[in-house]
Formats: sequence, C-alpha cells, structure tokens
Amino acid sequence: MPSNPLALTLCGVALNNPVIAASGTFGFGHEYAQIMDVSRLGAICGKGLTLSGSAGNRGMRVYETPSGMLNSIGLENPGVKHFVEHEASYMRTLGPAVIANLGGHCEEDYLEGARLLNGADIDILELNISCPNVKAGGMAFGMLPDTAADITKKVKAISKHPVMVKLSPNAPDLVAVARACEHAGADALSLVNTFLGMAIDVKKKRAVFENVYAGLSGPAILPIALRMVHQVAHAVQIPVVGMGGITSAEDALKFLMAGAVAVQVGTMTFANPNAMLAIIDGLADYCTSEGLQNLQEIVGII
Amino acid sequence: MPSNPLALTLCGVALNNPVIAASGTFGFGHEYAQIMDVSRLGAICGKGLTLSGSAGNRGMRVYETPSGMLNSIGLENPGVKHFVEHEASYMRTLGPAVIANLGGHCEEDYLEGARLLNGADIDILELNISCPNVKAGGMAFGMLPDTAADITKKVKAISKHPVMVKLSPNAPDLVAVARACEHAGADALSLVNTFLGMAIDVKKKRAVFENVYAGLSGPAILPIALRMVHQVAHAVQIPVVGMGGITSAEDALKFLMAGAVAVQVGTMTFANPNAMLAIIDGLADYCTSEGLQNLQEIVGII
Amino acid sequence: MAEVIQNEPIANGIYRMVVSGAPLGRAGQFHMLRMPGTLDPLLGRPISICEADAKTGETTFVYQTVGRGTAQFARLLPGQEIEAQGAYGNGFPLIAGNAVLIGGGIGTAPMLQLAKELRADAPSRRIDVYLGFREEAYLEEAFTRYADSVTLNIGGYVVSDVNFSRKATFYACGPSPMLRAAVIAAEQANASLFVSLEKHMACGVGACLGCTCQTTNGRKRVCKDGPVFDYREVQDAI
Amino acid sequence: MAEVIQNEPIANGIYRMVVSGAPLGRAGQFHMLRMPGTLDPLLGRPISICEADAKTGETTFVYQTVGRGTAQFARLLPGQEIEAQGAYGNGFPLIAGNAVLIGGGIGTAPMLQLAKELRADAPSRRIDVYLGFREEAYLEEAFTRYADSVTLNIGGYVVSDVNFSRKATFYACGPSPMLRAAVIAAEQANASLFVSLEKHMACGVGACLGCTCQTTNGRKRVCKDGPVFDYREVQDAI
Ligand SMILES: Cc1cc2nc3c(=O)[nH]c(=O)nc-3n(C[C@H](O)[C@H](O)[C@H](O)COP(=O)(O)OP(=O)(O)OC[C@H]3O[C@@H](n4cnc5c(N)ncnc54)[C@H](O)[C@@H]3O)c2cc1C
Ligand SMILES: Cc1cc2nc3c(=O)[nH]c(=O)nc-3n(C[C@H](O)[C@H](O)[C@H](O)COP(=O)(O)OP(=O)(O)OC[C@H]3O[C@@H](n4cnc5c(N)ncnc54)[C@H](O)[C@@H]3O)c2cc1C
Ligand SMILES: Cc1cc2nc3c(=O)[nH]c(=O)nc-3n(C[C@H](O)[C@H](O)[C@H](O)COP(=O)(O)O)c2cc1C
Ligand SMILES: Cc1cc2nc3c(=O)[nH]c(=O)nc-3n(C[C@H](O)[C@H](O)[C@H](O)COP(=O)(O)O)c2cc1C
Ligand code: FES
Ligand code: FES
Repeated sequence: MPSNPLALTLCGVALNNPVIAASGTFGFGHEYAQIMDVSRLGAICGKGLTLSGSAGNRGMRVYETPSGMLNSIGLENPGVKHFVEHEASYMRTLGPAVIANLGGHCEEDYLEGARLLNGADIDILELNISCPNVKAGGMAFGMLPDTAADITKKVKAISKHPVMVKLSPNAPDLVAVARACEHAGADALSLVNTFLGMAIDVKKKRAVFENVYAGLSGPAILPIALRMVHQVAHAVQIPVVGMGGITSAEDALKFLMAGAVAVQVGTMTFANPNAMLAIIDGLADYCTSEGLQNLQEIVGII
Repeated sequence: MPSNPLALTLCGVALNNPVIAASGTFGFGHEYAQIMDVSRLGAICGKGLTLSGSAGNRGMRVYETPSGMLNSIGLENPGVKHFVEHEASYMRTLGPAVIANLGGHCEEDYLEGARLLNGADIDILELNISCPNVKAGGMAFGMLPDTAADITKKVKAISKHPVMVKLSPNAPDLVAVARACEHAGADALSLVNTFLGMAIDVKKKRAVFENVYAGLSGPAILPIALRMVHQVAHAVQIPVVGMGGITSAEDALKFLMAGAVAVQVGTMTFANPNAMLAIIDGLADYCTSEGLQNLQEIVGII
Repeated sequence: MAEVIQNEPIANGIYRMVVSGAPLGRAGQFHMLRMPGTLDPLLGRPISICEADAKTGETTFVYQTVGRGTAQFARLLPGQEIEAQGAYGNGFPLIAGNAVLIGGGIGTAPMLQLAKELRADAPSRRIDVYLGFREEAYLEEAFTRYADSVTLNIGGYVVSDVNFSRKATFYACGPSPMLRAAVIAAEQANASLFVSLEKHMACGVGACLGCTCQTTNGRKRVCKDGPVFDYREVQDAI
Repeated sequence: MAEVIQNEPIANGIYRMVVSGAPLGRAGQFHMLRMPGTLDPLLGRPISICEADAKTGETTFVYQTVGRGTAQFARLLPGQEIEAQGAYGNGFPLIAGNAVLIGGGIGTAPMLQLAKELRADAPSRRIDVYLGFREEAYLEEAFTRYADSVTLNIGGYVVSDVNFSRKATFYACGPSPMLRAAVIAAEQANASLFVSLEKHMACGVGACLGCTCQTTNGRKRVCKDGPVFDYREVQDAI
C-alpha cells in the first residue's frame, strides 16, 4: 500500500494531512460534524479558551468587508474546566488531532489554564497571545519579544503538551517575536491571527464594534499573511503553521512553499463548509500530478 | 450663491473637494484627462519621483489578489528634473490642486529633489518615505520615528512648498512615526501607502515578483487602513489625508469620520475610472441630505 | 450548488426566487445563500425558507434588496447557479391547536411555509394570518391557500390588529419594534408566542459565535439554537 | 455599462460574447471587461475587440476561460450587464498594400476586425490569413467574409506556413513563442511586421506603469503606447 503523501508529523503528533480547522471558526467540532466529514481533517483547533470562560463582547460581532470579515467575538467560551471535562474527549472521538487554543487576560490565567489542560487528552496546546478582541491581555502578550518569550517559557514549564505559539500580525517586529518564542522553547509557531481593523457605520455615525477595533480575517489578508509566514519560516528552525485567507488547495500550496509545514483555514469555512475537504483533495491531486512522495518536499522551497 | 460644502483648505491650499487622485495611480494626469473630467477632482498627486528617474522593477509588476492588488512598479518615473520642466505646468492646467510625490534612495536624493521642486509650480510636496518597492531607501525612511523625523526636518528646511509626509502601514509603531513627523515640522500626513505582501506562482514554484515582496492596495486593506488613520488622526494635530481601498462615497465618509480631512483614491480608479467623480457626487449628496454647511463638520466625529 | 428556476420582483425591491437543488428544510429554517465564483461578497446571506416543496424539490425565497449581496441575487437569471447551504436553524415548532401568524415586512416570508405546515399538520385547526407592510403588500394572496383569514395592515402597526387573549399559539417574524410590541402584548395576555430573531451571521451553523444572545437559559446562538425562540427566553435580546 | 446580447461557447473553453453599449473601438484596441457589483475580481480584464459594428453599436469579444475573471464572463446570460471600459490602446495601423494576418490561438480574435477594416479600407488589396490552433479551430469561417485566403494549421507552427518574403504588411497576434518565431522570420526577410503584445495590466490606460516594456525608443506602456508595435521596436520585450 502506498503511504499517504499528505501525512506529516507536527510537534511529534502524526497528522493525516496538513489542513487544520482554525481556532474560533470551528467551535469544538460539534456543529460542522453534523454537516461534513470532519474526520478527514488533519487536526481541529478548538475555540479559544480562557480560564473561567466568558460571554464575549457586546454589540455587533461580525461584519463583512471586501473579501474579508471583521470579528469581535471577544473569546466567548465555556472556560478551560468545561473544556477539559466535556469538550476534549468529544473532540478526540472525531478523528483528527486535537488542538486546544488557550487565551488569557493575565499571566496567572495562562498558567492555570495550561495546568488544567494537562488533564485533557489533547495533542497540542496552541498558546494564543494574539487575540485582538479582549481588552486585558490577549494580543498584549504577543506584541513584544520579551513578554512573548516570558509567557512561552512559563507555559512550557507547566504544560505536558507540545506548545505552539500563535502570533499576532500586529506585532511591531513579528520576526523578533517569533525568534524569542523559539528561544523560549516553543515547539511550533502558528500565524497569523487577525489584523487589527476598524469599521464605521456611516448612517449611525459610530464605530460598528463596541471595542471600536476588531480582527480582520479572510482572503483579503492572504498576501500580507503569506509574506509574514515567509519571513518567520525563514527566521526560525521550529515548524511554522501558516494561515490567513486560505480558500483553495492553491492557496494552501502557497503557504507550504513559503515555509509552513501545515495550514489552518478559518473564514473560508464559513463561506463554504466543505472548503477544507476540497483543499485536502486538491493537495492529494497535486502530489499525484507532481509525483511527490510526500507533500512536505515542497515546504519552504521559496 | 451657496458656498461649496465640499471645499476645504489643506496646508493653506484651497481644494474644491477632499477627493485626491493617489500617487502612482494617475500618472501626471494625461491619461485619465482623456477619458474623464479630471478638473472636478480636489487634487492630483503625481507619480512618485526620484532624483534621476528610474525604469522601475523588472518582471511582473501587477498581480490581482482578492479585492486587492499587489504592485511592484518600483517607482518608474522620468526624474524630478523632467517633472519640473514638463509635467508640473501641465498638471497646473488641469484645474485641481497639484501635489508632487517625492521618493528617494538616500537622503541626498530627497534633499536635491526637494530643492529642484522649489522651481515647480506645485501646491504640496508629498514626501514618500513609504514605498515598499525600491531596494535602497524608500520605505526604510518611514519605518522608524527618528529617521522619518530627520528626513522630514531636512526637507522642510529646504522646501518652499508645504510638506505632507506619506506614511507606511508597515512601520512597527506608526503612531510614533506620525508624531515624530509632526514634531519635525510636517504640514500634513497622508496614509496609508501599500502593505508589504507576497504572491507565489504555484505552477512555477517561485515568487511572482522579482523583489519577492510587493505592495498591497485596494478594498482588501480598507479595514486596516481605516484603523490606522483613526489612530494617527487622534494622535496628531496636523491634518491627515486618509486612503486605502476607498471605492465609494460611503468609504470616503468612513475615513473622514475617522479623522481624515481629505482622502486619496488609488486602486479603485483602475477598476472604474469614474469612481472618484462618483465619490465627489456622493459626498455632495451627503451634505445636502444631512444638511451640512461643510463636509468638514464630520471630520473626526468618531 | 442550487439552480435558479425563477427570480422575479413581486413588489418594489422585493424578489421571489425559486431554486432547485437546495437541501430541503422546513418553516423557520434558513439557507446561507451565496454567489458562486467570487470572494466578494464573501459570506452567505441568511434567507428564510418561504416555501419548500418536497415533490418538486424546489425551495422558494422571498428577499428584499438591501445591500450588495441581495442586489447580486436580484441580477440572477433562470439557469444560473447560486450556492445554498442549509437548511440551518431550528425552525418553528408546530404546536397543536389554533395558530396566529404575524409577519412584518420581509418577515412575512417564513410565515408562508409555516402556514403550509400547520395546515398539513392539522387540516381542521384555525389559522389566522396578520401581515403588516409599510407601503405595499406582497405574498398575501399565497396565504389564502392555507389560512382561514388574512388581515392586511399597510402603514400601521400590525400587532395592534391581533387579539392575544385568544386561545392559540402565536408566531411572529418581523423588525425588532414589531417583535417588541408583540412580546409586550403576549406578556400582558399571558399568550404563547414564538419569535424568529435576526442577527448578523458569519457561519450560520453555530461555530463562530457571531450571533449569540443572552437568554434566560444562558447564551444561545441565534443561527443554531434559533432563530426561533419562545419569547420568554429571549425577551432581553429583541 | 454594457449589456450582454449573446454569450455562447464556440469551441472548447472559448466563448463569443456580443455586447451593446460599449464605446466602439477599432482593430487591435481592447476593452477592460469587469463584472459589476463585486470587488472580486477587482480589475478589468483586457479583451480585444473581435468585431465592432458601427451600425448596430455592438461589440463582439472572443475569449478563453483561463481564470476566475473569464470564468465569470462565461456565466453571463443575455440581458445581464457587464462593465466595458475602452476602447483602449492604439490599434493596428492600416498600411496600404497587401496584408498577411497571422493569429495564434485566442490571438485570432483581434485579427477578424483587422481583416474587416483592411477590406473596407481597400476592397482590392489582397488579404491572406493564417490561423494556428493547438487542437480546435474557431472563427475561421468568419474570416472568409474579408480574406482572399484562410490557411489553418492545427497542432503545428502557423508561422512556418507564412512566406515573409512576399510584398505585404504582416500583422501577428498570439502567444510569445509564436511572436518570436514571426519576428525571426520577418527579420530574415526584412519584412514589415506589427505585433500585438500581452502584459498583465491594472489600469489599461497608461497610468499605473504596470505593463511597461523596454523598446528601442525608451520605455513604453503596452496598454497605451501599444498593444500594437512595430516588431523592431519591441524585439527584446517579446
Ligand atoms: C435567520 C434569518 C433569516 C432571514 N430571512 C430573510 C428573508 O427571508 N428575506 C430577506 O430579505 N431577508 C432575510 N434576512 C435578512 C437578510 O439576511 C439580510 O437582509 C441580508 O443578509 C442582507 O445582505 P446584503 O448583502 O444585501 O446587505 P449588506 O448590508 O451589504 O450585508 C452586509 C452583511 O451584513 C449582514 N446583514 C445585513 N443585514 C442583515 C440582517 N437584517 N440580518 C442579518 N444579517 C444582515 C449580511 O448577511 C452581510 O454579512 C434574514 C436574516 C436572518 C438572520
Ligand atoms: C491587450 C490584450 C488583449 C487581450 N485580448 C484577449 C482576447 O481577445 N481574448 C482572450 O481570451 N484573452 C485576451 N487577452 C488575455 C486576457 O486578458 C487574459 O486571459 C485574462 O485577463 C485572464 O483573466 P482571468 O481572470 O480569467 O485569469 P486570472 O489568471 O485569474 O487573472 C488574474 C490576473 O492576471 C491577468 N492576466 C492573466 N492572464 C493574462 C494574460 N494572458 N494577459 C494579460 N493579463 C492576464 C488578469 O487580467 C488578472 O488581472 C488579452 C490580453 C491583453 C493584454
Ligand atoms: C469569528 C472568528 C473567531 C476567532 N476566534 C479565535 C480564537 O478564539 N482563537 C484564536 O487563536 N484565533 C481566533 N480567530 C483567528 C483565526 O483562528 C485565524 O487566525 C484567522 O481568522 C486567520 O485565518 P482565516 O483568514 O483563514 O480566517 C478567530 C477568527 C474568526 C474569524
Ligand atoms: C500601481 C501603484 C503604484 C503606486 N505608486 C506610488 C507612488 O509612486 N508613490 C506613492 O507614494 N504611492 C504609490 N502607490 C500607493 C498609492 O498611492 C496608495 O497609497 C495605495 O495604493 C493605497 O490606496 P488604494 O488602496 O486606494 O490604492 C501606488 C499604488 C499602486 C497600486
Ligand atoms: S452565525 Fe456563527 S454562530 Fe451563529
Ligand atoms: S496597465 Fe496601467 S500602464 Fe498599462
């Protein structure tokens, strides 16, 4: 039997393919499991968790922009404990590797969250230091190399799971943050989280979002995200998971060629729930037509 | 006779309306003058000039992305001298205020360029320290507050024209750069220039652009550009001219409400040469329907 | 991918589109409709099922052109394709006994399929329909097929036409002010009322948490846990 | 805004679209075509005038579906709108005397209007047309209306069919390898040859400098100074 050309190992975890449902766009898998074959995904990244859960932000939360969307969900989530007790084991039943996405408002939140997650059957902890939609903490940890490295080191010291740090495209010096996280012991990096953007309701003469700014995602950001993944992948030795606006196998290939070992897909799933499955099929076709033993051969060729 | 509700003064220059053709998207006015009524524009900003001119970048130069485009023109231009001798006086005949956009590869280029422009009948000098497509200089001057302030101060000392500094959205700390330019004597600020992005030709397995990275513009970037204009307009006292993906009067109103006194329109003109005229009409209608004496009343209300 | 069978204006700015190939749903559910081949508009537009015909496999939508997405739908001609993801949402419960249906403006659309299902469910029950429009009525004819009475109100307050003390289950869909009026009336009369809510949506399936609201039973997602709620649960969210 | 009158496949992946309401242009000029109501695709697609009929005011385009933009064009039905900005570019010069027209693949399209104009310009001149296709010919019938001869080459090298030593003006449009072959042949025979070039374009009017190329007379813009050039001027740019 020929081996699976899409297979890869990420942080010591075997994935059937490099297509991962992005955090915050796939719940904990329940909803899409009802309408598509989620077992075919490489991995599923759960909604961003905070220690004690949150009702998220008030007011408008999603707003479409040209080929993109702004969101200000504000990490609405049931809390780490609920996740550990109810969601992690459900996610395990789905088949794909299980990634927990951990946010926080302060250092203690992160550390206690990581501690609790040690009790969950997950494969990777994605450390979200890049959420632009929470007032305290969130993105603040991911803006500077020092704070990013500090929280990475502390979470690494606590977590028994591999830690993938999710970076913010809003960091003044993204490459420096990436390098700092690598030195602090991160097992992998994922990027990009959403770009800080703004929407104005001209009729009402006010900002659309209560927080004024919100996070931009979707195809609109792909060219910038791709450049950032290229920069970061060329600056670090640890694996990089790329994302930002991916809609098709061709888009996924761009991120792989730029240096990402795997990709995450978020917003496009909203537009077309089957987009990730089409991407997986397209990547398999690509391996066949290019005669690749394994798709990883093209990682970082540009 | 009722006064023109769209009129404004920018750097002491009277504009009939706040809609300005963005640099690099309107040549020196010749081409669009043949297909539309350019006299109705508020101002025209000429193609970015360098001291001795340039043939621009090799290879692919424009590439479409979702609701946007990447360009790597690389400041192809006939040089400041040619501009002073041939283009400035032509632009003057068109009617709108005349803005010269000055780029450079090193400090001497900028200063000599500014000196030569003193001999041209222009209204405003837009100091372009944000072009991402030239290897030496260009954006480098606009990345840090110190270098931006330094070149601003020196150009201000030489130029007899008001100086509007064009900022880069790629600056690590855009607000700090804006403040530094203000303190260095800039008469106004314009933003944003293009975002550093990347495109990959999956079939050819190589970057689309010879420079690998290129500049992203168009509707895709509007939410990020709007946020940046909002941030900068709230941080400085001098006038801010906003741009980035504007396609309609509604988009223009967003930038005005966010704090810009005027807007520039670039990429949308390519898609629809009459877009700026439709924007001007829409802004006039808005003043009528909102009963505004002058559109400037809504500047910065958010 | 669904195919447009028919797509025509039925009132000023109101279109009726019949498609085939969309998964069939039921009253109160909706589809996310999207133009194929473009990333702008990017997200699907939630549009209620106005009629779903199991025999022909056709689904009818009635929509108002308010923005870019719906304007694009209006340009479609028969034979062209449209993406229809669904059917999503919980749908209206069919409660035994008489029914009063209240539709305001475009909120009239989902009421038609509801009338149809209620009639099929119990041919003998009484179905009274109250429709309110600002200027111009539409769809009112179609209701006469299933309803015992159809009362029109143009330019006024449709809720004030309704007697909430009657023994019946009340169903309402329409703009927020109308729903709020219905809620107040239902509360005073201690009536049973189901409302269909609207929120801006991204995914439509309950995954993005873009459309959550506070209910008496914790936070719920309008797209997945709704859009139909017992009004007592979502009173603060209307 | 132009209206689609007709839009049908004439070969595998090749469509012929007739529109009314596009500003009339002439042979070798092009329009920037764009789907209305969306920002993706954002930019117009340069498509040559295949026929322009001053009497009916109709313009015909023949296009190949290669990517997202042209795929969207292929979905248009008669009665729908398309944005057609133009006519842009310089067009082919009508040089007195005999003419030889060489079209490769979709490069055949602009040659039809050229044949028509050359014929109208001098009913007595000789017009010989050479068309090359990889697999399937199209439009060849239409040329017989204007040309004295139409030579087809399927799967081979159309340029090798042409005798460049003849006394005539040569016009060529097609893929780069074909144009390069034509240039070499014309040079050897010292023939007069005009070529239509292709470059990715953003504005189409000469403002963005996205399509410039190095010529013997300095840098030129393919969209504005071309797309038609004397081959001697642009030999290095093909
Ligand atoms: C469950 C549900 C059922 C609906 N059923 C119908 C129906 O049967 N007929 C009908 O005409 N309309 C219906 N609507 C409203 C309809 O979804 C919006 O009018 C439509 O999305 C507007 O899209 P647009 O692109 O034209 O407007 P734009 O303003 O350009 O849309 C921009 C964004 O805002 C969202 N949006 C704008 N208005 C609304 C709104 N009122 N509700 C939700 N999202 C909105 C759009 O989905 C889009 O993401 C329903 C809404 C919901 C939530
Ligand atoms: C002056 C001129 C005249 C042309 N005339 C015709 C014609 O009559 N019939 C026809 O079928 N084609 C013609 N072309 C080629 C046509 O413009 C492209 O095939 C078309 O733009 C592809 O668009 P797409 O969205 O389908 O492809 P995509 O690859 O999705 O397009 C992406 C971007 O690349 C550009 N692009 C892609 N291929 C080309 C190309 N070959 N030339 C220029 N830009 C390209 C597009 O305009 C768009 O901006 C002409 C090109 C030029 C420059
Ligand atoms: C509605 C929404 C919610 C999101 N929530 C989270 C989250 O909880 N944690 C996180 O790390 N990223 C979150 N993201 C960011 C995505 O995981 C992803 O980084 C981003 O959307 C870019 O990818 P895309 O363009 O494919 O959507 C969210 C994005 C969206 C659109
Ligand atoms: C093809 C192209 C060329 C440009 N050339 C210049 C330039 O010479 N100088 C400059 O300051 N900005 C240049 N820009 C940037 C624009 O002036 C503008 O800042 C940017 O495109 C964002 O606006 P938009 O989204 O409306 O296009 C160029 C942009 C494009 C698309
Ligand atoms: S729209 Fe995504 S959860 Fe309701
Ligand atoms: S396409 Fe803009 S100059 Fe030719």
